[in-house]
Amino acid sequence: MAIMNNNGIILTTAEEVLSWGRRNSLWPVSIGLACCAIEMMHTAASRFDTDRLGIIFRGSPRQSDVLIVAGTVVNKVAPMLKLIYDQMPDPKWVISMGGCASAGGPFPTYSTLQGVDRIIPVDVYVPGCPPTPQALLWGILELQKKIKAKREGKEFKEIPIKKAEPSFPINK
Amino acid sequence: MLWTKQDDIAFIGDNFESLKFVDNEKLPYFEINQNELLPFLKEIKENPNLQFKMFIDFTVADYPLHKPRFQGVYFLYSLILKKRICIKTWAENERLPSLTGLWKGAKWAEREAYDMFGIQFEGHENLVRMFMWESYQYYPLRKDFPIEGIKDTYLPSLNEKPGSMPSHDYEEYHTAIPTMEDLEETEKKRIQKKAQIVLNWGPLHPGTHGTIWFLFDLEGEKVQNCDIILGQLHRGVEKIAENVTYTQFIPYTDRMDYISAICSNVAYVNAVEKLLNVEPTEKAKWIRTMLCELQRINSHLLWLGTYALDLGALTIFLYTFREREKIMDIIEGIAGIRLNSSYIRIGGVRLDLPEGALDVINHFIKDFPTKLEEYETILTKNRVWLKRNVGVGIIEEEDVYNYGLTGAVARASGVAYDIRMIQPTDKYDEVDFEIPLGTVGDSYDRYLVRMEEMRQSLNIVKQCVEKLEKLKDDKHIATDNPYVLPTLDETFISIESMVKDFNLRIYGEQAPEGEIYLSGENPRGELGFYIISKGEGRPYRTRIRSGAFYNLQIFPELIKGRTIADAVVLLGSLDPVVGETDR
Amino acid sequence: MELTQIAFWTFSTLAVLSAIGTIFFRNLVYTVLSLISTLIMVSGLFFTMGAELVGALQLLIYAVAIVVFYVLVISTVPEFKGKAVDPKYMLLSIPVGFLIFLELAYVSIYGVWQSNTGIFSPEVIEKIGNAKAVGTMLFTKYLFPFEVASLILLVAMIGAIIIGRKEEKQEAQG
Amino acid sequence: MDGYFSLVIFFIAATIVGVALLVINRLIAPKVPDPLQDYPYECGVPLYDKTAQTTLDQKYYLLGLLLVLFDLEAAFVFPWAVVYKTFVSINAGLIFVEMFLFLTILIFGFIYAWKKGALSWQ
Amino acid sequence: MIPYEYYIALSGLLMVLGLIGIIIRRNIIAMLISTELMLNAVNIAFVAFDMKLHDVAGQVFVFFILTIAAAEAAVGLGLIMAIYRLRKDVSVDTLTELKL
Amino acid sequence: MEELILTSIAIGIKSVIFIIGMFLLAAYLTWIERKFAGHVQQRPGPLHVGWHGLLQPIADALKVLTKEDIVPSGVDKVLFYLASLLAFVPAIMILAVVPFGQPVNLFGFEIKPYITDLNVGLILALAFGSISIYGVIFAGWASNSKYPMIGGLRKAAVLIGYEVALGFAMVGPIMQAGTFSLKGIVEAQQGLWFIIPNILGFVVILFAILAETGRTPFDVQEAEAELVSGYNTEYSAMKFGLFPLAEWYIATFVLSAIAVILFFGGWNGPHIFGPISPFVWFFLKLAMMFMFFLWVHWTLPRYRVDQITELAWKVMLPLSLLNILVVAIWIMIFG
Amino acid sequence: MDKMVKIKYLERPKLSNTERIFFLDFIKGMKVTIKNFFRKTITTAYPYEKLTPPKRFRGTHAHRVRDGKEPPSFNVLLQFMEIKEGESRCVACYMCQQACPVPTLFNIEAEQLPNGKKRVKRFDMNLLNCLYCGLCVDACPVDCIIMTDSYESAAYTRKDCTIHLDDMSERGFDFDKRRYNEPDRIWIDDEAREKLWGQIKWS
Ligand code: SF4
Ligand code: SF4
Ligand code: SF4
Repeated sequence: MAIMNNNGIILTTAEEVLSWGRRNSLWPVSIGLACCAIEMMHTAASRFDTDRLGIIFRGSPRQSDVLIVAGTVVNKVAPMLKLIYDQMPDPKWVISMGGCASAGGPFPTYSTLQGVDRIIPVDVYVPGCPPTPQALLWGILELQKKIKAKREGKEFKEIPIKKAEPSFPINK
Repeated sequence: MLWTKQDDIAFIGDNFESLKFVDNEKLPYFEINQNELLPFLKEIKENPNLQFKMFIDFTVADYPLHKPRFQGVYFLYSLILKKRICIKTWAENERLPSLTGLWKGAKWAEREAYDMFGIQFEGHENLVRMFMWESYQYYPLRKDFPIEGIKDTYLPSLNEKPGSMPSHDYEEYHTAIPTMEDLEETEKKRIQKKAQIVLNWGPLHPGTHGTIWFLFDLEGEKVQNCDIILGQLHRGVEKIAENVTYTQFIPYTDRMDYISAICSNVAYVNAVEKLLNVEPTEKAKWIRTMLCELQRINSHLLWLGTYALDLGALTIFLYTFREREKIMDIIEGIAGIRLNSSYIRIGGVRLDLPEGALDVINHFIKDFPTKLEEYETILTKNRVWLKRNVGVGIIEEEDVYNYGLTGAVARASGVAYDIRMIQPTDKYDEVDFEIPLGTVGDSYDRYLVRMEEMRQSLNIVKQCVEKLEKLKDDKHIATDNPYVLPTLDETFISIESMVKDFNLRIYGEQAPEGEIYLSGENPRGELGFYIISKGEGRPYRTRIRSGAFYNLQIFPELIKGRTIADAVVLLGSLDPVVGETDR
Repeated sequence: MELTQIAFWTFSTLAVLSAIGTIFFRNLVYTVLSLISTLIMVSGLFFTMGAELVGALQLLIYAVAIVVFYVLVISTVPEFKGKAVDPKYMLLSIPVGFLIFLELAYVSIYGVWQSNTGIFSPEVIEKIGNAKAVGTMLFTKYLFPFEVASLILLVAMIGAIIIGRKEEKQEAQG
Repeated sequence: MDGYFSLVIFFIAATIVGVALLVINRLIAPKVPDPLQDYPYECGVPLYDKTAQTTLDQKYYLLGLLLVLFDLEAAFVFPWAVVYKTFVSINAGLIFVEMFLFLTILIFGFIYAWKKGALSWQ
Repeated sequence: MIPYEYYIALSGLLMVLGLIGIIIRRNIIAMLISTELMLNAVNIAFVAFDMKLHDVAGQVFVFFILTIAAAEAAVGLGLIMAIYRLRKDVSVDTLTELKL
Repeated sequence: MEELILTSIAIGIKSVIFIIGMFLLAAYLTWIERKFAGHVQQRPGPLHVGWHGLLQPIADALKVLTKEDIVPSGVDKVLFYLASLLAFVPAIMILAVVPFGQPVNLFGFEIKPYITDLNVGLILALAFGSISIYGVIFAGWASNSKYPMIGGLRKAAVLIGYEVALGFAMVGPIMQAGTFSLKGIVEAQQGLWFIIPNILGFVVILFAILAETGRTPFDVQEAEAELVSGYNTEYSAMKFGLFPLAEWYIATFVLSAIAVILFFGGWNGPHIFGPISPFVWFFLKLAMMFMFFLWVHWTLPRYRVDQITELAWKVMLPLSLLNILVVAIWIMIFG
Repeated sequence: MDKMVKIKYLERPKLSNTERIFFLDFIKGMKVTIKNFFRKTITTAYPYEKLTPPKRFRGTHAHRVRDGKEPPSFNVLLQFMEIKEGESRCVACYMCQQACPVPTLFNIEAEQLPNGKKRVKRFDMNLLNCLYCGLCVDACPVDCIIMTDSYESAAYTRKDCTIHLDDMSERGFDFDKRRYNEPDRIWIDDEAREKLWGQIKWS
């Protein structure tokens, strides 16, 4: 970040202001994967109204800041999710909503990704199955705290997807 | 009873030598040789006295020790007899004839069987993977495939270190994940580009109601050809079912059709109860009926909201969610969780109705019709709404049978197929309600039918509440049955209960050997459970016949020649839920 | 007057530059872009000459309607993109162009406008407004051409529809 | 003339503001490359067709045609509208009939287009 | 006031540029676009004469030129569409049968 | 020369003030829209960022301004950037020809609440309005992605259809006022508002504005459920920010102003607020108009794009022609 | 009882001409939206006002502590265990793990004390794998494991989503202190729900 490299007082203030802007205008991508997405929709609906906090859902990842992974990420969706994440402009954050997204949840099966943090870096985990809207809002508030504390974008990490020798014999 | 017996088809029986009838008490079925299967099915479909025209389900069961290994199971429904039939056949050389010539609805079911078991279907037009991607090597539902898959990919967490994790949580090796090339291959296999451009619509798209992946071959904005790729939410539920006890599977049924969790619960539990010969208490039945109908309203509200949202009426979405929020509040108060409530238990319900629940529901019943009126004022006669809906996606009656469409989609085309009517479970035979039928079968009819269904459901809820007010002191779960888990209070005071609880938890409900197919009327169509028990604590095979899976199948047919804008209308009016289509 | 001079020179330079762009850009989209720019500049020139109505209509009709027409056709036909300029005609074009320029200059300077001065002096225009002046002229003296214009439009519409849709009819029949 | 001068200045100012916004954005925004960052968005799946600029559609040609012709018609109507009020007091019939004729001829074309189905898309 | 000759010169220049465009471009659409340039040159000339002669007749003619330009564009592009649909190519060189 | 530079600087400053003002206004129009939408849906809208969410637009602007600016592969870079300018600049250019009141004398200075009043103001407004069509088409085309492409062409189709209807619908007021100058039109409405004979034209203009600004029932170009975000799907950060700003707010605002001027007598109204009453009236009418659009937007479902164009050509165009006839006869009778 | 199911063919409403010309369909719809505009908002401003989950709410798990309210079964099992007042009631019977559909999420360890009694040493639950189905609660024979009304459990790492013996006991103690004596009612915070529901007449 160009103006954030030096650490003068003014710049710190600028940083602070920017961080304020960012955390108060978190636009998530409206992508729902499974049951948790329903609760995510409820969070956005009148009863809990994320718009209060400046959170409005955007259709395109190019215009969003947060990826709320709401639901089970199966292996087949993993590369797509990764792509969506990559397509988002920095600075960006990831909330992993519900057990499935965070750690495979109740589906320790052949087809479920055991945690999205294997493909994209996660900032906040929200346990629950599904987390209630209040729990998700709490997660979002936690994310805001995190942004406030960190004040800078995330570092980029190369994601290693490589085939390894199977740990035990395959029976086809 | 709802099952076809020997006598019903005796008059054609002689033509097929290998036809065998097995009169199981719970699921009587016919067995026939593979080479006679197609003629037999054709005969019973076209015989005017039988007319097994409606395709219900097809699945496969794997018996590794038997030779041949796989058995195909067909379920059909006759319009004349008003009965179902179950036909089984062994797949010689892991091959079966394809039924796609007789029923188009068999197309996906066969692809699923191919995907999950690796059975080849002769005569299938495009036998590609249904749920998994193209270069996936295994057939997951085979008995020798481990539930957790083959972990052969090194895929550690990006922001967690193994040491910092609780030991039971985390493995660095993972099952195979497709690469972008794999996915590209998958999509290229599905559709041959004929027109100008192939557009991917979904899976991660706001308008596709979850993660359905459509491929549209577009000419301008017109869809010339379309295919659907499913499996973006394939979580292996059927595999899980084989590895957990009957009770433990209940929470998973919530997560299939997560919008109507209680309905799925009830459908499953009913099937299991039938298998175990458990009779739930009176009160439990009424509670179930009531919650099912509440859940149906809930589900239809979500449908209405998202449908309206897709058609641009942004505010309706929020209004329906307001009402949903109320129902969720009720369910949360009764069951403890808003969405995936897992409230139903074998033999009854988990907890008794809390104090005040009926008051709140009464309140809701009074309040809801005015809200429904509001939605109707905004939508029903709106010219834009009419323009978008009338005449779009007309489904003929013939197609309903052909594709095995059920639920509101079938009823909008004038087919009075409602499980609540033809095979009432719980208390559906004692409540008073009407089944709305459409006359044209377009999206507008589907809209009207669902709106009317909400009213009818409300009516049912009202009757249930009245009944339940009288049943205050009944037991909510039939704990005297040996298969029913005791309640907490019983466990605390009696040692027998504790032992029974202990046994059931550890060994599972050891159901008698047998099979059962029972379905419930989900908001999305017939949700059937086909359970094979081998006398163990866990089911040998659980097949889930999902309404949305079959309903979605007609989509490519309907969209042909229409624009993308119609795709949302059609998809919305078919109302699939991916959790259920993919399982 | 300083202002008009500056305006003239800017507009005309830009117009010529964009015209050059129009004929030399290989990518058709850029060609059209520079055409738009030319047209806007020409309309600016109209304004400097006090022809308000024509200037505004130049923007509305030329720079929008007609060019949008081009853009729609171009942006929907992929192969139109990136067709080359053929340099071998370059040699031919320069002398021809030069000759025509000379002829134009000759005609302009020695001929045509030796006619009478009209009644619409700047003062009159100032009073009744350019638009009204043009309107009056159009609906009195040039009434007949005005009606003919409508016929031209009609014929163009019918012709274009017939040409443009021919294929589809055949498809429908075949 | 001054009026147009202000217009030009306004145009320049607007452009400068617009460009400035884009430039500021480019300057202060973080640039963190991700491996697939510039992959075109299509719901997160690999593209079937790599390029999208391949739509040739009848209807856009016809739309453009209608736009041009009717805009021109409007162009003729505008001066008429301006002088209408003055003319009405002088010779009401003529000016009315003039336009009426003009419009009739074009409405004829319009009806032709309608009949030919140029106005409907499907 | 700018002398009208300047305008006439500009008009000539644009005319020539348009002509050059027609000659050197090998693509029908580009040629049509060059035609538009020439029509514009004419427009400028008309208005310039007007200015000189204190008349508005020239501006009236601009209207008619606009009409012609529109008609030309309509028919020209219609032809192009027809050709494109037949041949999938709109370079002049490939349309040999249209050359005499 | 010096004088020229001085005046240009003066005008420049005024322009910048207008533009910045419009920006702030547009930013707060987003707030108004969100609040309005919120309350229609029984929720409060922005609430916690600043007092009643008043700082929300600022936060959004800050954020949008500092997002990473992604240029996807395969796009035409120049066009990609140009498109967002082409959408924004013409939209704000309309502002330059719209007067917001008569010149007032404040502290001895004559302050003109408009940039310029032109004899052909209305045509220019129309022309600028239609130039923004390029922004849309190029945005869609340059993105080299399918959703933007379809969205851009859809929007183009809608704009084209309603552009013509809009033009014809404006003829009625022009006939009555006998001028293209917006100020002149307002002044001609001292007595009766032009809505009276022009009711058909007004209906057409309402629909046309809804269509041009892409609000329901005509928001096909960015129908979320179909096209993700329409022609701006590939746009990020400020490039993106300019689109909704231009289309949803500036254009809606300015076109509402024009509608008010054409049909509701602009700033005419009883002088009950002292010297500023023209402004009060104008902004009141404007606010009503804007609210009306919001209200429609948050109620109706959307048409399909072919239905929209059909509506434009088969209903709106004949209606506006009919309007001309009605007004012509009206003038003949009442003068 | 005989079936009372009836079949009903639906009428398709049509737009009349008056409605069409005067946009009555639009106006009616807009009337509804504006009516809602003037209704009170139903929003729960979450961080500032919170809904109290119902008593049955299935949130984060907790352990009841030994506090004298144990069921009889606990007293039977107590003789094998070393559990002090205020400590978790868990008797390490592993029933919760047995009942759970995802048994791997538990990590229970018990140790044998020199005096022959047992003590639970470790009781970890990884909430990220939990379905919140409540089967474990139903299975516990000593009313130890319960599910509380706490849901604010979002964390920055996976590790923090695992709950342990001590914080479970703490949570259980806290929960019981607040809500043990609450009646089994559908909701307890009627005022907060009133926003959404309006006043409800309780019978
Ligand atoms: S965590 Fe639970 S609710 Fe969320 S997606 Fe997974 S199964 Fe569904
Ligand atoms: S709630 Fe269900 S999933 Fe969670 S620990 Fe208890 S039994 Fe296991
Ligand atoms: S069931 Fe209860 S007592 Fe047994 S291990 Fe679990 S928490 Fe402890």
